[in-house]
Amino acid sequence: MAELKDYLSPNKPTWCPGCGNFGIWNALKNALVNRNIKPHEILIVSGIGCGSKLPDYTRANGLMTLHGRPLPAATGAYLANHDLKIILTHGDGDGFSMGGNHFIHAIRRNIDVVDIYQDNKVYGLTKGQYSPTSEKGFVSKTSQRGSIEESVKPISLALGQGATFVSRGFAGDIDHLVWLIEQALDHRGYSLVDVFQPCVSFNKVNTYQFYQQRIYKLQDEEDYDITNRELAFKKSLEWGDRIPIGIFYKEEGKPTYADELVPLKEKPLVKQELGALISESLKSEFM
Amino acid sequence: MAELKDYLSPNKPTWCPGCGNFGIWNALKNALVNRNIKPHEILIVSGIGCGSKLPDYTRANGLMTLHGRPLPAATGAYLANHDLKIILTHGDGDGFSMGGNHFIHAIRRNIDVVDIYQDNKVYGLTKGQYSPTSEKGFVSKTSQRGSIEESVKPISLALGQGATFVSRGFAGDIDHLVWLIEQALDHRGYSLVDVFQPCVSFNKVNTYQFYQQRIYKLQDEEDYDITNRELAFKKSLEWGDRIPIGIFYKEEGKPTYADELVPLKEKPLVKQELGALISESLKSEFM
Amino acid sequence: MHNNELTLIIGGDAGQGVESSGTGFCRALTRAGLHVFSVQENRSRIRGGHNYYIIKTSEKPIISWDETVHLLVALTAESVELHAAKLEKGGAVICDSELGIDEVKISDLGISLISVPINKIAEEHGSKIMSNTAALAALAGLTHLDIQYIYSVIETNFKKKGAKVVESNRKVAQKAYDYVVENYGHVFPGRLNATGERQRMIMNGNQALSLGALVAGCNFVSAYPMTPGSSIFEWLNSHGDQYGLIAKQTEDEIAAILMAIGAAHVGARALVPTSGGGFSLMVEGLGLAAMVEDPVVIVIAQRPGPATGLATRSEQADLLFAIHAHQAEFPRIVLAPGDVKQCYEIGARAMNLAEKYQVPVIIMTEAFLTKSNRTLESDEIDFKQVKIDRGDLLTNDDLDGLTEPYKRYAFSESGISPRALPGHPNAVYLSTSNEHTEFGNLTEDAEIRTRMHDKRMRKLQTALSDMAGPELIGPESADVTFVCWGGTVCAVREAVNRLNNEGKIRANGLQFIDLWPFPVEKTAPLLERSKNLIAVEGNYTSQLALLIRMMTGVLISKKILKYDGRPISPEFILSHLKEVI
Amino acid sequence: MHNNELTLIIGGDAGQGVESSGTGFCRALTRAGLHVFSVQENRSRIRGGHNYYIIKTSEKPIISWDETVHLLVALTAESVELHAAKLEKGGAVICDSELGIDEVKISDLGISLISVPINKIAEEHGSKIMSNTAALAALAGLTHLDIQYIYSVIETNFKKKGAKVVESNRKVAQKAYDYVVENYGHVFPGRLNATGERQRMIMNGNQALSLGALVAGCNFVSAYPMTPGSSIFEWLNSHGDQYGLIAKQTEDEIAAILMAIGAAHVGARALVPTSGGGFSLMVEGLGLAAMVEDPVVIVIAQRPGPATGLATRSEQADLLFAIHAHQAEFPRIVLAPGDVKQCYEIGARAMNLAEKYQVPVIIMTEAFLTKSNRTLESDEIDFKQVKIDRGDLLTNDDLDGLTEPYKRYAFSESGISPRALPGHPNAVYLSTSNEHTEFGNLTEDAEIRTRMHDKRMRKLQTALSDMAGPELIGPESADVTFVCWGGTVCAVREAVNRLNNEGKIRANGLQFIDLWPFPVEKTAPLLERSKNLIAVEGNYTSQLALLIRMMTGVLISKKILKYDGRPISPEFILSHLKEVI
Ligand SMILES: Cc1ncc(C[n+]2csc(CCOP(=O)(O)OP(=O)(O)O)c2C)c(N)n1
Ligand SMILES: Cc1ncc(C[n+]2csc(CCOP(=O)(O)OP(=O)(O)O)c2C)c(N)n1
Ligand code: SF4
Ligand code: SF4
Ligand SMILES: [Mg+2]
Ligand SMILES: [Mg+2]
Repeated sequence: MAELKDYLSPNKPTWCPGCGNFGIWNALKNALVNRNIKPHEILIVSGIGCGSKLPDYTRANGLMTLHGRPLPAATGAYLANHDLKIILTHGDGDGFSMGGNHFIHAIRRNIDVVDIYQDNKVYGLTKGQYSPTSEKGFVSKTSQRGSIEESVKPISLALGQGATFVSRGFAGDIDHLVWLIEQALDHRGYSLVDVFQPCVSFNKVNTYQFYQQRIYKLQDEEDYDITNRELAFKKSLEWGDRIPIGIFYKEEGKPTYADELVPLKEKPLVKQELGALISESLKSEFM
Repeated sequence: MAELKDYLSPNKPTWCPGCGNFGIWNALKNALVNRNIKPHEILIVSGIGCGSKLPDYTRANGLMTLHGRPLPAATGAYLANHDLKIILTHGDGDGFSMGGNHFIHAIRRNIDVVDIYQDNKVYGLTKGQYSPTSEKGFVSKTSQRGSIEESVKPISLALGQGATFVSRGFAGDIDHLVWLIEQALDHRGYSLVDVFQPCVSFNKVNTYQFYQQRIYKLQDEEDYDITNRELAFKKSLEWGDRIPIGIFYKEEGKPTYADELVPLKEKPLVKQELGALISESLKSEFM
Repeated sequence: MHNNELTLIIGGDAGQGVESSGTGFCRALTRAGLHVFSVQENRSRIRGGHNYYIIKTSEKPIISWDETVHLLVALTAESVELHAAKLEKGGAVICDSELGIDEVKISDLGISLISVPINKIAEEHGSKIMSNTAALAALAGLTHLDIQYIYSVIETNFKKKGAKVVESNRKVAQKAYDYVVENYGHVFPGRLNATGERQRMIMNGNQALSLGALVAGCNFVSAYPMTPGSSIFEWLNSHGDQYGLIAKQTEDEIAAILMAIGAAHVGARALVPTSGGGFSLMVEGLGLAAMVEDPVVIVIAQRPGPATGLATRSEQADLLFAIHAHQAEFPRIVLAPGDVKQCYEIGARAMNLAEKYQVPVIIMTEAFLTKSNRTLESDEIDFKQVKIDRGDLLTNDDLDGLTEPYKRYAFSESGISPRALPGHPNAVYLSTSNEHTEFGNLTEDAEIRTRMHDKRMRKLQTALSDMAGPELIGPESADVTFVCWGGTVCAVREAVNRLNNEGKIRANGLQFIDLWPFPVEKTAPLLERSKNLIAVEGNYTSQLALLIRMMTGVLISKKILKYDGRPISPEFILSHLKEVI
Repeated sequence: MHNNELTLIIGGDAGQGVESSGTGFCRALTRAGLHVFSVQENRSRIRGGHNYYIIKTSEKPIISWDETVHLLVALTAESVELHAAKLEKGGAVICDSELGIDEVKISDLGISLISVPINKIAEEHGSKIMSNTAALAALAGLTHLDIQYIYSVIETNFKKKGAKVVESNRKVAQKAYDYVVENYGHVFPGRLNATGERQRMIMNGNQALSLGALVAGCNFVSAYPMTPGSSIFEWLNSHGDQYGLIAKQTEDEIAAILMAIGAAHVGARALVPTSGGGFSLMVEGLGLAAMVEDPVVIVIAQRPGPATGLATRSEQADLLFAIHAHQAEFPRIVLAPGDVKQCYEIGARAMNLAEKYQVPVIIMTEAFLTKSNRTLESDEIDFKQVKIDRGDLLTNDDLDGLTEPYKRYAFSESGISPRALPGHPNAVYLSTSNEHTEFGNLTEDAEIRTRMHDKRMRKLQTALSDMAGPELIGPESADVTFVCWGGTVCAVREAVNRLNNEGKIRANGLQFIDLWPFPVEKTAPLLERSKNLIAVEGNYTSQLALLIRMMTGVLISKKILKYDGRPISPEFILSHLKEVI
């Protein structure tokens, strides 16, 4: 059985006291333990940013890539060894600004990974510029009169692009987040977990309190149907006094990318012997 | 008055006979003339691909950038001189694969450009690989068993991201396309015109006939409401026997990016004298 | 014009099948036991615009194309205009009677017009689309190449389309062949007689490179299409299912290299083919590979730039970029094959070097070489000679026996640290693009940084043992020494031969294949003993000469350079030689 | 320790205000008429982790920081541990009494402990957040710096927050000042007396660079945040509305350079600040700028790599990358300022050079320089001296008078073609990343390609007239010559001074500011007359030395190199000098 202490690293987080990343970090570890997944069975892939430092504080296989690039790296790792459970943790800048293109394309490939966004609606590590998910009007170092761009809408985009698991969590509600990540781990296919993560140093708008006053859980709504993409889209546009969290949409049974690849029919690529299939007949096509 | 011959270039198109790009090219020129816009008043920005060669055949200011990069170049040109009417023409590979990130971000900035996609659902210039908008199952040089990726959904994505003008045309229906481009030219803000463009050399699925048998016009539907984003989203998912074209969604009155920039209150940036505002007082902040 | 020794051009519009005709004829010649060397020139468009295919054939192995042409198969009138004047006296132009070429003009050039109702024959006996078949058969008829070889290529190319298609094509071929034999049987002096020699292979540079990589265990390729690199991806893509390789077309080149790194990180042997523009986008990822010490092989198929430049043409101007790409400093290996066989060898070797040194390896090729065909003896390509060397990769047994905590980035004298793949409970570790400790965790410590940087950089020194000095072309000592790299070597070899045969100027050459880490010690003596160094390169600034000066101090001030998008021919070298010496 | 001549360190955790305290004290000293030179060391995190700020001050202009430290303001116990031992005898450590530092240990080091109830004073007389103010005042008290200068900085920093905040801070300052004067008035021998000299400016490298660009008409800046380049964007961003400049934060660095090109294409003066990793992503765009001949200025603020490396530290290892980035060949200009004043000058000069030659200009700076403050005489920065030169830009009148069709890319001897901005009916034209004709239309013609490539490349030759040779530091002839570039020049200047003052070894230096096109003719004689060349660089491979060898053949085999992320100090040079000579 996996235990929490398996994930214990000698390196202590350097996040600011009170940072929402602590909640996400704990929720992730708990969800993994609850699903009996061990550190050597996973690969946590991250980018660059405050949240992306998570693998440094977690005893597990980790790959901290470049700002914005965890998704293609994770895709490569997944294609080459789909026995590994692949989890991504990265920021809103990383994921939706620098990495926005990979986001769209990962969805359409339905790669089997859990993609967790530490969405603090600001650039933390570079000290407080507005981010793609900053609300319009957000005042920051580089938007001194307030941002004049519509914020990126990860949930709506994922729905529009056909994602099979679309969800949102809150770093201040760990129980719910643990549950959400468990669901994502259980899902076969690309699983989006966009997590509202308060940044106590640079985002004085989207605080714990801000969310506590507004969020409600979709799964608490009696008539919510997580298999209805249009309904989910409608909910995804909701922002203001009431903000939904939970699973917006889920589609089961759709093949994952690896399911459809002939060379992976038997076993993961890296478990196949290199060069074993080479034969002289290869020459004949050149004759 | 602008005339068609103003746009006449000595360089003849090198597109394959029957290519859908001829239709788009003619529709664009006609729409410009109908709106009395002259070649020196516009800047056509393109990327790299068959469709992106359009500026080479058109007597107008043109900037052929890199594969996937016309949008940020157009954004820069727009910010520096918003008196120029800026029109983009580029392919589906250019726009939704290489340039996918810029697409999302151009929308959220509501830059005032007309963005025309020559969407042939294949890579033309590189000779027939599947493209991001190729349907799942599309057989090509690099998807010999049929593509296993969900196609990119430009209309759904644009709607999800809050675009203010979202439309689709067909290169085989020039009258409709002229009308559509005119509407896009009239619109203040980012205007998406995704055009189905048959590629006679490499796409034997999405042919003129394919579209002729399936498309219908949203504006012919009695109860269609172009101000309803959710309805538009629903229509955007429609694909199969019936495929809608026309204006999916339109939102008026939203400020464009340039509207909100203080330095542009009086006139375009490039019409302001360089260095005119520099004064000794700049030094005092360093004292 | 000797028998079995001639050069021909097939010219026509894009979309007319110049490429498939050329390739088909190359194959027919190969099957007839002849040697072949071919070159292609294409425009960057799908239909229309002049393309051509040069095929040189001989009973003896051929080391280069050249500008002497005997025969032209012209699919358009433009093609006649562009090429007819280049033909040797006694040569011939084959074209469709419909083109209405002026016979007088042609015979004024001292060559014959072979007017064949190509389209008509195709339409009458098959369909219009078979006119390529007719043209090839006409070519065979004129040169007396046994029609069996045309039939055999028809069989290979069309059998997937069914017996009827094969049959019609044969018919068309036969009619065209007979027509030419009947009407022009003795007009053209050149003959292509089957030699009955043992079977050879024919392939182009990109096929050879792909094959080499595949044989060396490449099982992952990720790419975004870009001419002239795409055909590597396409070849591997079409062989993936059979040979257990995953070929992923990506959203852009950034994703291509990142996917390769991700795959390599967990143990795949990954290849990323591209061209200079795509490589520009991979520059950031390149440094990531170096920092996490994951092995990836990148192919830069060069074309003229900057930017989009001339998308389908050839150039050799990305060398210094490849060596210096990415901020800061790290070890990498840069190799440049110069002919088809070297493409195969380096395709294989690169896969091993990348894993042995846990570094990115860059292979430089160029448009010319990517699509230039050459015949190879079957035993020149010996799959069994390729040994897969995974370097210091810990096995499951090694990992089971680990007693100490595993240090992925252990300081070591060679710079190479024993590598575990993620998945074993005894070797759970982190890799990061940040500077890190031996365990892979983040650090900002000045001393660890210095030691870790030293460790990485030491690999350059260690790898030098695997880097060969330049290959000598011709005699050890000579009056002039051509210094070259990449596909230009073909022309240099031929120029050296011709000069030495002529005897007035004794020539040799040095071809640099292993370019980085630069084999200073193995190079300097060779340069020093040369009297007259001349850089021959397909670029403007003579990048190899600059590199040599940077690394050895030797100044090569004489240069033969070309940067118009077309490859360097032996004639180009010889005619410019006078200007520089 | 002379009066008005001392070096102090402020050290503490990230988030404790080390940076604002340091900057505040620099400003106070400047207002007191003293000269200042400062250096910062930060970790890549938001809170916690040790940061420090070194301030050297003097009555005379200061050319470098150095490692001699007299005073430490320690905001944490860690800071005492890390720095106390570096202090000169007679020095002092100021810290909060609460830290519980062992006085005996400190006095054993021959220095005094100045224990001040910093937090307590702040809390009692203002609020906890004002402890930085208290610490600065304590520092002023100990060094007898007139408290008016602290008050004046408080006024500047807090006036936006209202009179009450200013008042409380003053109160806190006064209490802390008095406490130190009373309890430790005569413990520390160093004094900082106001000189009453005329007002100077104080700014860091990035501010100076931004200011230079702004004064030279920069009106467009596009960037994605990346340390240590971001502060250029941030400074310009906060001045945009007032000075008519658009500062666009982009989705990534690819967009940043493309937007700049788009803006430049229609006539803006565009700047793109970044760091090496961001520049890696701009490589493809760089070549586009060159091909369409649009002027853009890029700043690479260097930090250690590869990849993410040490995000907040300093290195000088991107030089060869900057010179060779992008496939193929094209003209570019590369400049590297070495001190704050040069940052200003080059910020301005680059804007002109880009437009004059219609090429991309790259400015290389480095983390050290970006945040190093220096006092400047007010007349060292003369806005009026900056003349905006738009090069061969056609005016509306020129265009009205055009009789011939406009050729945007006209062949010209200088390589520069007269440029029209899009918008005039007489100059409707195309620009493309493909090879093109004089009109800008696509061509694959070999001859036009060659001529167009020649035209572009000729700009390198033309631009040489604007490239200066290296700057001489010290006497014309010497026993050793330090060869350097970038911020390392500060330490080199100081080392040269010290050596020449000592008199045993006569030293001088050469600082390369204009790096590409490399001023060979202006450089070679200077190198040749030097007896003992020593490269001093903040990198592993001695990139400037490699460049020099490539361009001149001169081998610099002696090297003093550092690549641990920290800048080179004069002491580092002097101590390593023995090893190399
Ligand atoms: C190519 C590149 N550009 C810029 C950076 C600098 N950078 C590091 S983290 C970061 C943004 C962090 O924001 P986000 O991704 O939201 O993560 P957070 O710190 O908020 O968790 C940036 C811009 C980089 N590392 N690489
Ligand atoms: C960075 C980069 N990668 C790849 C290419 C090669 N390339 C040129 S056009 C093209 C795709 C064309 O497809 P699309 O954009 O759909 O345009 P189409 O030709 O179909 O009109 C590609 C991959 C390139 N020019 N630049
Ligand atoms: S800056 Fe924000 S996101 Fe980063 S560690 Fe601090 S609180 Fe967390
Ligand atoms: S390949 Fe397709 S898109 Fe390109 S010109 Fe031909 S028909 Fe048009
Ligand atoms: Mg963030
Ligand atoms: Mg397309």
